[in-house]
Amino acid sequence: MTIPAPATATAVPSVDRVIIRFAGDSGDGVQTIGDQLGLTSAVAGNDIATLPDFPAEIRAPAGTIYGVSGFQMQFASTATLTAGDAPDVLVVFNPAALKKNIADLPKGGTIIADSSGFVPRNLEMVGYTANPLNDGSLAGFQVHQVDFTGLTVAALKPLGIVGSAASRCANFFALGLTYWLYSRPLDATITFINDKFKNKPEVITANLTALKAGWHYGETTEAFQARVQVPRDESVKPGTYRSVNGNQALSMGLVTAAHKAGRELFFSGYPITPASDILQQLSGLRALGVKTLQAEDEIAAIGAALGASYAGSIGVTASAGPGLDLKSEFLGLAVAVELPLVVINVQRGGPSTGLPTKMEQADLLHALFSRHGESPIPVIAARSPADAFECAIEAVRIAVRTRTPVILLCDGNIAFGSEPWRIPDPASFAPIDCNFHTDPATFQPFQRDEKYLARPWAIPGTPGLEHRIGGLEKANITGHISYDPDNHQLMTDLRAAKVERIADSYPATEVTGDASGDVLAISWGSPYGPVLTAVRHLRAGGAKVSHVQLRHLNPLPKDLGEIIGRFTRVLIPENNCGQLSKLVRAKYLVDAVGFNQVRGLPFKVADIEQAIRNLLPTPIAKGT
Amino acid sequence: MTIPAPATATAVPSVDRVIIRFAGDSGDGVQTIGDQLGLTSAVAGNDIATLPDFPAEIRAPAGTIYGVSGFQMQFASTATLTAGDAPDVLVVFNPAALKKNIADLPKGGTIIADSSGFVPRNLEMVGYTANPLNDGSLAGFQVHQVDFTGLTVAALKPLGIVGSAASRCANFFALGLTYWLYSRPLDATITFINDKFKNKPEVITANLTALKAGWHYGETTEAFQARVQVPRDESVKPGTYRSVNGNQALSMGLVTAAHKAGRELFFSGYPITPASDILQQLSGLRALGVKTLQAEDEIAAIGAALGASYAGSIGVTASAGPGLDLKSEFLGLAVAVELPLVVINVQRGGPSTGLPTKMEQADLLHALFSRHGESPIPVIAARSPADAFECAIEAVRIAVRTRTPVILLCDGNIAFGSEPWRIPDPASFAPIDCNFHTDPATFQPFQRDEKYLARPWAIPGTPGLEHRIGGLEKANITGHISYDPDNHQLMTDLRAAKVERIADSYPATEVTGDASGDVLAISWGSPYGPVLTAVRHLRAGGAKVSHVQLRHLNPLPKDLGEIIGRFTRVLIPENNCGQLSKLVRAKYLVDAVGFNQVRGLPFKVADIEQAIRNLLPTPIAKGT
Amino acid sequence: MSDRKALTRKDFISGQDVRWCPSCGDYAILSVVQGLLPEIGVDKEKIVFVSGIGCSSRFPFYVNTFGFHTLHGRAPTVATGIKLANPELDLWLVTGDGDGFSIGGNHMIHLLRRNPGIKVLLLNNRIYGLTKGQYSPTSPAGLKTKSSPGGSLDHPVNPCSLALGAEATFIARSTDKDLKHLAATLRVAAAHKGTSFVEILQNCVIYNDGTWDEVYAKEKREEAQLLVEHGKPLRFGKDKAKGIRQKGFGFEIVVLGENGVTEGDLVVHDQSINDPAYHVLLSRLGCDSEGPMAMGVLRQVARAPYEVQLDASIAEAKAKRPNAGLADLYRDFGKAPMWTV
Amino acid sequence: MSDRKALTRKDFISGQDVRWCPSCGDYAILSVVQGLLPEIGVDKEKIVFVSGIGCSSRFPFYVNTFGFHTLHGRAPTVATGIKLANPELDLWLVTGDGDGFSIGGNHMIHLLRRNPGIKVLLLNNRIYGLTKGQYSPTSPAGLKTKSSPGGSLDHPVNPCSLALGAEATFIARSTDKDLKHLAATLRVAAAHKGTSFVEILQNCVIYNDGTWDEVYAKEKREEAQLLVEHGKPLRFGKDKAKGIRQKGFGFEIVVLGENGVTEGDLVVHDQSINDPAYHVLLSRLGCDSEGPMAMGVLRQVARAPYEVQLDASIAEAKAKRPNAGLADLYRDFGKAPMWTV
Ligand SMILES: Cc1ncc(C[n+]2csc(CCOP(=O)(O)OP(=O)(O)O)c2C)c(N)n1
Ligand SMILES: Cc1ncc(C[n+]2csc(CCOP(=O)(O)OP(=O)(O)O)c2C)c(N)n1
Ligand code: SF4
Ligand code: SF4
Ligand SMILES: [Mg+2]
Ligand SMILES: [Mg+2]
Repeated sequence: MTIPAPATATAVPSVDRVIIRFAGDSGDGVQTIGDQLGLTSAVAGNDIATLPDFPAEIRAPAGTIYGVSGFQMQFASTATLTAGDAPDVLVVFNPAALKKNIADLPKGGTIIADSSGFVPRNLEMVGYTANPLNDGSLAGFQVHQVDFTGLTVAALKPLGIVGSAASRCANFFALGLTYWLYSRPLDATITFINDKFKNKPEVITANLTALKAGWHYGETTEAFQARVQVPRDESVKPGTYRSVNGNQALSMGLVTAAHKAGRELFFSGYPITPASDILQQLSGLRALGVKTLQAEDEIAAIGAALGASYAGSIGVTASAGPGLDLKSEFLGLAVAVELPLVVINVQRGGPSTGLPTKMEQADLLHALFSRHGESPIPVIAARSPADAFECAIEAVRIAVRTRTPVILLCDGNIAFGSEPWRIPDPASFAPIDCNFHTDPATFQPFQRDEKYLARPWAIPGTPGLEHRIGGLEKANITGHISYDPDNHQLMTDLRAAKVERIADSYPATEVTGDASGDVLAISWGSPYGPVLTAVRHLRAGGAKVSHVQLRHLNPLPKDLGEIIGRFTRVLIPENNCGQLSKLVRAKYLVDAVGFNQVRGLPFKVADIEQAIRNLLPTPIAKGT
Repeated sequence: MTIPAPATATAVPSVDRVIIRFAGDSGDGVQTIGDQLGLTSAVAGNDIATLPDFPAEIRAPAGTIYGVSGFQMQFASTATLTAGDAPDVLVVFNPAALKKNIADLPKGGTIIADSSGFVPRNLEMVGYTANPLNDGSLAGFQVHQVDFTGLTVAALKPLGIVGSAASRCANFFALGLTYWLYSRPLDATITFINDKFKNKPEVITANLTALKAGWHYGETTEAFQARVQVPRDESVKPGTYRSVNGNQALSMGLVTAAHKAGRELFFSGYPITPASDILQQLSGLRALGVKTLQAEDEIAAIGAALGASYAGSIGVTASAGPGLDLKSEFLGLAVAVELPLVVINVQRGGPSTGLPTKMEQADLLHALFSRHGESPIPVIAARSPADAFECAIEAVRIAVRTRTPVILLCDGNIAFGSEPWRIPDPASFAPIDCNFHTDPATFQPFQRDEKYLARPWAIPGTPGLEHRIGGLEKANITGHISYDPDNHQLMTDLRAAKVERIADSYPATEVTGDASGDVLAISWGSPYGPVLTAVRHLRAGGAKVSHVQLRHLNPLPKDLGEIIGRFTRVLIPENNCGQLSKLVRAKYLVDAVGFNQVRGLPFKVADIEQAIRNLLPTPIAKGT
Repeated sequence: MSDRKALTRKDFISGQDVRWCPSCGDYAILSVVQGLLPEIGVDKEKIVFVSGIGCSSRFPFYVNTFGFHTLHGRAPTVATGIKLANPELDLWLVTGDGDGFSIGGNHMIHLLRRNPGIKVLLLNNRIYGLTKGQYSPTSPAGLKTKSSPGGSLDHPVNPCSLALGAEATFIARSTDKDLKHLAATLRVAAAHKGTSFVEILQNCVIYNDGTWDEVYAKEKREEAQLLVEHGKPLRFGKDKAKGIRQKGFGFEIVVLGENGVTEGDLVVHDQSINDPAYHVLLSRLGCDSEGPMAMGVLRQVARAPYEVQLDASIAEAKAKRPNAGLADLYRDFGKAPMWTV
Repeated sequence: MSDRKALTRKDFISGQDVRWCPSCGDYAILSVVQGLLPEIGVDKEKIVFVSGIGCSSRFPFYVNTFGFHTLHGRAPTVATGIKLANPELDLWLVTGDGDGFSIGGNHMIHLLRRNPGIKVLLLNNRIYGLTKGQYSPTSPAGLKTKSSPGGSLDHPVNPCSLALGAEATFIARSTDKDLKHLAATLRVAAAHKGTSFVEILQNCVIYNDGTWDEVYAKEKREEAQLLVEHGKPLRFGKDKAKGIRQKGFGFEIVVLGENGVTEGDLVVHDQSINDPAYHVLLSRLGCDSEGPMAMGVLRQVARAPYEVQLDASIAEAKAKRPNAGLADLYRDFGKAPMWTV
C-alpha cells in the first residue's frame, strides 16, 4: 500500500513544528488516529516522532483515569528526535483524559474536548464536581468544545448508520478536524480506511464520512482561527519509507542477520510486556524459514535458543527484566561454552513486576553483572526504533564472530514508539561469516583464532568433530574438564580478553558538536533523542557542549576515555539511578555527573538542557 | 566432650609456627587426621588455621590426581590468620598426592611419604616412569619414606586385626608420627577415637594402636632428627573453645538471631556445593524450633523463605552462584515488598558450573546487581569461619530492622575451613526487635519509620491489618498499586535512601596500622587472613601500610572515603577480576589498584606483600 | 472462629477498583469466593490470598483479607512458606493456566505432592490474558492466537490429569458459569485437609471468548457436563438419560433404557479410591476422550498435610530434648571437640 | 546411516576417565548404551547426548559423540532447541531423579507433552548423588538422609505416573541390573517417533546403596518384577505362576491354577491404549500399590513429534509464499504503510 506524497497546502501560516496529544478511553481509538496523523505527516514530508502511552489494564473500565490511553506526536520541518516535551494541543475524549493530562499542557495551550464525554457520570468518576470545560478552571488555555460524538452521529444518520456503529467513528471525526487544523491531506487515511475495512463497506462509509465531517467542521465553523501548516523537512533523504516500531525493527533485523549468515533464525521466547511482540511477529514468518518456540518459561526459552545455536542456527531469545532475571544462569553457561547467542531485553520499569508498561533503562548493570562469577558479555543498546534494526544485525554479527552471548538492550519507548524508516536494500548488508569448523585434523574445541580469540563453532553433524562441552571449567585448547589453578586463571583472562577485543571493530566514536568543550553529554538507549535535541538547542545558543551516544556499552569504545578527556565536565542523563555513570567513573576516574529520572517517561528536552546548563562555566540565555 | 589442656613438652627446640599438608586418596582419611592435628594444636594453646581441599568427585578412582584430597594447616605461637603459603612438611600417601602437591613445597622442605603407596601401578597411573622417592628427582628436599601401611598392619597383627581393618588405620599411624615430630600430646585424639567409635571396640583398639605405633616409630627410629615444638600462643583469650567451620558458624548464627528475635527460624534451601551443609545442619535442629524445607529448586527455596518472613518467621535461604542466579527475581520482589529476608551465597569458582569445590569471590557485583531495575540490597561478607557467626546475626538484624533482603557472602574456604571459636554466652547478644505492627488505627502498609525508613511488618493473623502487597509499584504510604511518575521516582529514592541509611549504624571503620600512610590495603571476605598477615609483615619491616577489612559492602561505610583519602595509594586484593575495585573507583574516584587472582585457591601472603611493595614509594627489604 | 460479629460477603470486598475487563469470567469467581468466605468459620485476619501474575492473579487485590501478589508462576512457593511458618492461617492460592501450568508447573506439582493445607483455584481460560492473548499450555492444539498465527502445535496439558500424576489429594472441577456448583465445590475444597486443587473453567471475553461454550453454553451443558457426586451413578444428558458404564479399563457411554441398560449398570462415583486410574478416566472425559466433561469433586483422599507432619516432627524433637537452648547448641553442634584456655 | 565402516561399541567410548564411584550403577547403563549405539543405524556425528547436572549427568562425557553437559534441570530445554534446529540429529537426554524431577520437573513435563524426538534416560537412584546424599523427589517418605536426619516428609514422585500425567507417548522402565532387559528396552525407545521416556532404576553405592534391592536383588526379583510385553498376559513370580487380573478399575494379584484362575483371566498387556488409565495402574504397581513393579514398555502411542509439525508448518508457509525474501519482509512486515520522498 503506497501513498503518493501530497501537494503542500497554501495560504496558511507556517510553523516549524507541532506537538499534539490525543487522549481518551482505551476504546476511543486514540492509538489509531495517532498513527494516522503520523503517517499523513510523514507522507507530507515532515519528520515525525511518536510516543504512545498504553494503560496497564487490558480493558480498564470506561471513564477511569487508569484506563486512559494516550498518544503524543511531534511533526516538524526539521529533524525531530522526540515526541516533544509538552503538547501544544491536547485532544481529549473524556474528563479522565483531561484530568490525567492537563498538568502537561503549558499555559496558552489548546484543548479540544469532546463535549459529549463530559457528562455528569464521567465527571464524577474522576472527581470533578463541576464541568471543567465551563467552570473557568481552564482559564489560560484555549478551550474548544466540540461534540465529536454528536456531530458524527448526526453526519451518519442520513446514511442509516446509527447507534454504536456511528458513535464509534468519533475518533475519525476528531482526526478530520485535526487534518483541517494542520492542513493535512486526507488521502493516506482514506486509503487506510478502505484497506483496513476491505470486507466491511458499511464501516468504510461510516469512517470516511466521519473523517470528512471533521474536516468540514473545521472549514465551516468559525471556532478555529489558528489554522497552520508545517512545511516539509527538506533534509529528509529521498527513498521509500515506512513506519516502523522498535519491536518490528528488531524482528526484521534478526531475520536479516540470519539470512546474511545463511542460517535459520531460531527464536524462542515467553510472553512478557513489552517484548511479546517479537515472539508474535516472528512466529508469523515461517515462510522466511524462521523457527519459533513459545517456551514454558524464560529459562526454557534461552535454553532452547542456546541449543539451537549449538546446532548451528542463529539462536535468539527476548524478554523484559523479570524474564532476564531467570536467564542469568543460562547466560553464564553461554559464556562458559562460548557459543553465539543473542538475548534481547526490552526494559521496563522496575524493580520486580514494577511498572510493566512504562519505560526505564535500569537494566544496564544487570546486563553486565546478572551472572555469578566472572562472566563478561558484550552489551549493546538501541537508541530508537529504526536503530534497533541495525543493532539486531550488529548483535548477531558480534555473537557469531566472537562466539559469545550478546545482550541487546531496548526499552518500552523504542519497542512501541515508531519512526519513519527508509526501506533498505537487503544487498547493502555485509554477509555474516559463520566460519564453521569442519576439519577433524585441526580441531580442538577451545583453540582460539588469533584475531577475535573465538573458539571454533563445530556443530553436531560434522563428521569427526565429536566432542563434549559444558559449564565446568575447561582446559585451554582441548576443552577437557580442568580444575587446574593456572588454567582457570588463563581461561578467565581469555574470556575477558575476547570480549575486550570486540571494541577493535567499532568505528570511531562519533562526537556531535566540537571535539572539545565545556560539557560532554553521554547517553545510551532511548534518551538519545532528548539529549541530542538539548545539545543542539544549547549549541545553537552558543554553548560549548557536545554529545556522544553509545551503542556499545560493553566493552566501551577504546577512544571514549580520550574523548572524555577533552571536555571539562561530563553529564550522563539516564532513566535510572546512574548506571552508566558508575561504569564511566570507575573506568576513567572522571567526575561524571548523572542526571537521573525514573518516572516511567522519557526525558524532557528542557530538563536535559537545564542539567547541562548547570555544568556550563558561564550561564547562557535560557532557550534558543 | 572436653579435653584438658596438656602440659608442654620440654627439651625440644621451639619454632614459632609450622605449616603441614597431608595429601592422599579421598579414602585415606586425610581430612580426619588434619582435623585431629588442628584440635590437638588448639588444645596445646596454639593459634591455628586450616584449609581443606576436596576433590570434586564423590569417590574418584583410587590413585588418580583428581581424586587427591588435601588438608593444610598452620599452627603457631602467635596469631595465625592463614593456613600458610607453602607447607614446611608434606605428608603424602601415594604418588598422585606427591605429584599434585610437590610444586608447592619450597626447596629444603620435608616430604614424608607412605612408601607402601609407591607401587608401580600407582606410579604409572600418574605418569611417573620411576619412583620419585628413589630416583633422585626430589634432591633438595628432605625425603622420609615410611611404610605407614606396612607398619600399621604389623602393629595390629598381634591383636588379630588384619586386612583392610588394619590398613585402614594407616592415617592414624601417620598422625601419631606427626604428633611425635611436633611434641603434641595424644590425649585429644584418644578421646576422639574412643568417642567416635563408641560402639565398635575393635576399631577403637585398632586406631589407638596405630596412633601410638606412629608415635613410637618417631621415638625409636633415628630417621627424624628435627623434632620441634611450637609453644603456646599466650595472646589467646582465656575461655572455652571449640573448632568451627564457616557453615556451622552460619547455622549457629542464624539460630541465635532467630532466638534473639523471639521468632522461628525458617530455612529453605536446595542442595548445592558448598552451601548444602547449612540446610543439612539446620534440618537437625528441630528441637530448637528450626523449620527447614528442602525445596524443589532455588526459586522455590527463596519463595518459601519470603513467604515465611511475610508470616513473621525469620526467613533464610542459602545457595551458591548458580542458585543465586535463580533467586534474582525473588530478590527483586523482596526489595519491592520490603520484607526481611536473609540470602546467603557461599561463593565458588565460576562462571557457570565452573569449579564447584574451589573458592572464588566473584559474586560481589552479582550480589549488588543481579536483579533487573533499581533494586538496592545490603550486602555483607564474612572474613573467616568464626566471623560468619557474627555476620549471620548482623544480617538478620539489618533485615529485620530495615525490612529488607540482605545478601551475606561467604566462600568455599570459609565454609569448609575451620578455626577455634571461643564459645560465647548467648546472653551477650542484644535482642532483635521485630517491632510488629498491631494497631489498625495507625496502620498504613508503606508508612515508614523516621529512623530507618522501614515500613511496618504487619503479619497475617493480626486483626484489622488486612492489606495486599506485591511486586507492582506501590503508592507511598498506602501501598496501593500506582503507576504515577512522581510516585515511582519517590519510591525509588526511598528504597535507595533506606539502604543507604543502614550505614548510619556501623561502628567506625577499623584501620589496622596507622591512620595515614603510603598504602592502604582494602579487603573483603576470606582474603582477610593473607592480606592482614602481609600488612603485619610489612609493617614489621617499617612500611607505612595499613589495612581495612570491609564487612559491609553495600552500603559502604560512610568514613571509608575519608580514610582512603589519607593514603597515597590504595590496593584491593580480590579473588576475582576487580569487583570491589570497580565500586571504590566509581564512588571515590581514587585510582585503586586491584590485585586479582582466580585460581580457586586463597592468596599467598608473599604475593600480597609483593603487590603492596610495588606501590610503596621506596623499596623496603624483602621479608621481615 | 472467635466470636466477633458474624462476617458477611461485604467484609471481603477490598474496595479496590476491580480492573478486569467488563464481563470477564473472573468477576463471577470472585463473587462466589467472597460469598463463601463468611461461611468457612475463619477470622478474616487469618485468611491469606496468594497469587502469581496474570489477570487471574489480580484476585487477592479484591479480597479484603491479607493478600500477596507474588511472581509469575511462583505463588505455590510463597504459599508453602507461609503455611509452614504459620499453619493456623487459611491459605488460598489463585492462579491461571499460564501461571500455574506453564512457568509454574514444577512448583504446582511439588505443592500437590507435599500436600500442605492450601486451596488452589486454577482460573483456566486457556489463554494468556494479561499479556494480551498468546496460547497457553491448556490451549487446544491448533488454536490460532497472537503467538500461534498458524495454530498452536502444542499438545495441551489437562490440569486435572497432571494433578493426578502429581498425586494431589483433592481434585475438583467447576466453572465460572454455574455459580451454585462452584460455591458447592469450593465449600468442599475449603474443608479438605491438605492441598485442594480446583480447576475452574473461565471465560476470557477479550482474547478467547467462548472457549468453554462447547462445555457450558446453555444449549449444550446438559450433554457436555457430567456432574459427579460421591456414591452416585455417573449420569448426564437431558433428563439424565445417559450414563457411563465401565468397559475394560475405560468408560463407555450408554443410554438408560436402551439395550436393557439400567442405572445399576453405571459406574458409581467414588472420589476416595486410592489408585487414581478411575479418576484419570474421569479427568480425561470430554477433553481427550469422547463424552461429557466431569464436574465436581473428582478425587479426595486422605494424606497428612505437610505442615502437620513438620509440626509433629518438631514436637517430637522437642520432646526428646525439652530444654534445648543456644548454650547447648554452641557446645554440641557438629560434635566438634572443645577445650579450655 | 551412510555407508562408512560399521561402528562398534569401541567407537562410542570417549576415552575420558570415567569419574563415577567404583561399582556405581551408572557404569552398567553406560556400557549398555555404548553397546546399543552401533546398532541404531545413525552416523556417530549425528548423535548428541545432552544432560543436566548430577552424577548421572556426567554421562555425555563418556560417550564419543557430540555431548552437551548443560545446567541442573535444564537439559530438556537445550535438547528441544537442538532437535528443532536440526531434526536430523539423534538426541539422547540423560538425567537424574533430582535433575529431571526436582528442579527440572517443569521442563520434563513440557518436553513430554510436546513430544520432540528425544530419548530420555532417567537414572533414578532416589538420592542426590553429586551433592553427596540428600533425599530426592523419588526418595521414599521417611528416608533418612543428610538433609532429612529425621526422615523425609515428602510424598515421593512416581516418575512414570507423572510422565503419564504429562501425556508422554512412550514410557518404559528398566534397571541397571538386568542389562539385557535394559538393552532391549532402549532399543525400542530408540526407534520411537517422539519423546521416549525410560526410567532406569540405578544404585548409588555411596549414598543409597541397596535402594532397589527389594525390586531386583537376586532372591526377590522374580516376585518383585512384572516384565510386560505387548500382547502378552501379565504374569510374574517363580515359574510365572502369578498373574494380574482386572478388578473394577484396578488390579488384583492371582495365582494361576488357584481358584480356577487360568491365563485367560489375566490382563493382556496393551501398550498402545490411548486412554492412560491402565498404564497408570501399571506405573503404580509395586510402588504405591501392592504387587510387582512393572518393567518394560508400559506405554507407546503415536503422536506427531514436535519437530515434524514445526517443519511441516514451515513447508506449508513456504509453499504459500515460495519466494519470500528480505525485500518483501521490509515492505510487508506489520502491514505498515509506505511512502516515497
Ligand atoms: C517472569 C515473568 N515472565 C512473564 C511474565 C509476563 N506474564 C504475566 S501474566 C502472564 C501469563 C498470564 O496467563 P495466565 O496465567 O493464564 O493468566 P490470565 O491472565 O489468563 O488470567 C505472563 C506470561 C511475567 N510477569 N513474569
Ligand atoms: C542450579 C543448581 N542447583 C543445584 C546444583 C547442585 N546439584 C548438582 S547435581 C544435584 C542433584 C543431583 O541429583 P540427581 O539429579 O538425582 O543426580 P545423581 O547425582 O543422583 O545422579 C544438585 C542439587 C547445581 N549444580 N545447580
Ligand atoms: S484479558 Fe481476559 S482474562 Fe484478562 S481481565 Fe480481560 S477478559 Fe479477563
Ligand atoms: S555418588 Fe552414587 S550415583 Fe554418584 S557416582 Fe557415586 S555411586 Fe554413582
Ligand atoms: Mg489464562
Ligand atoms: Mg539421583
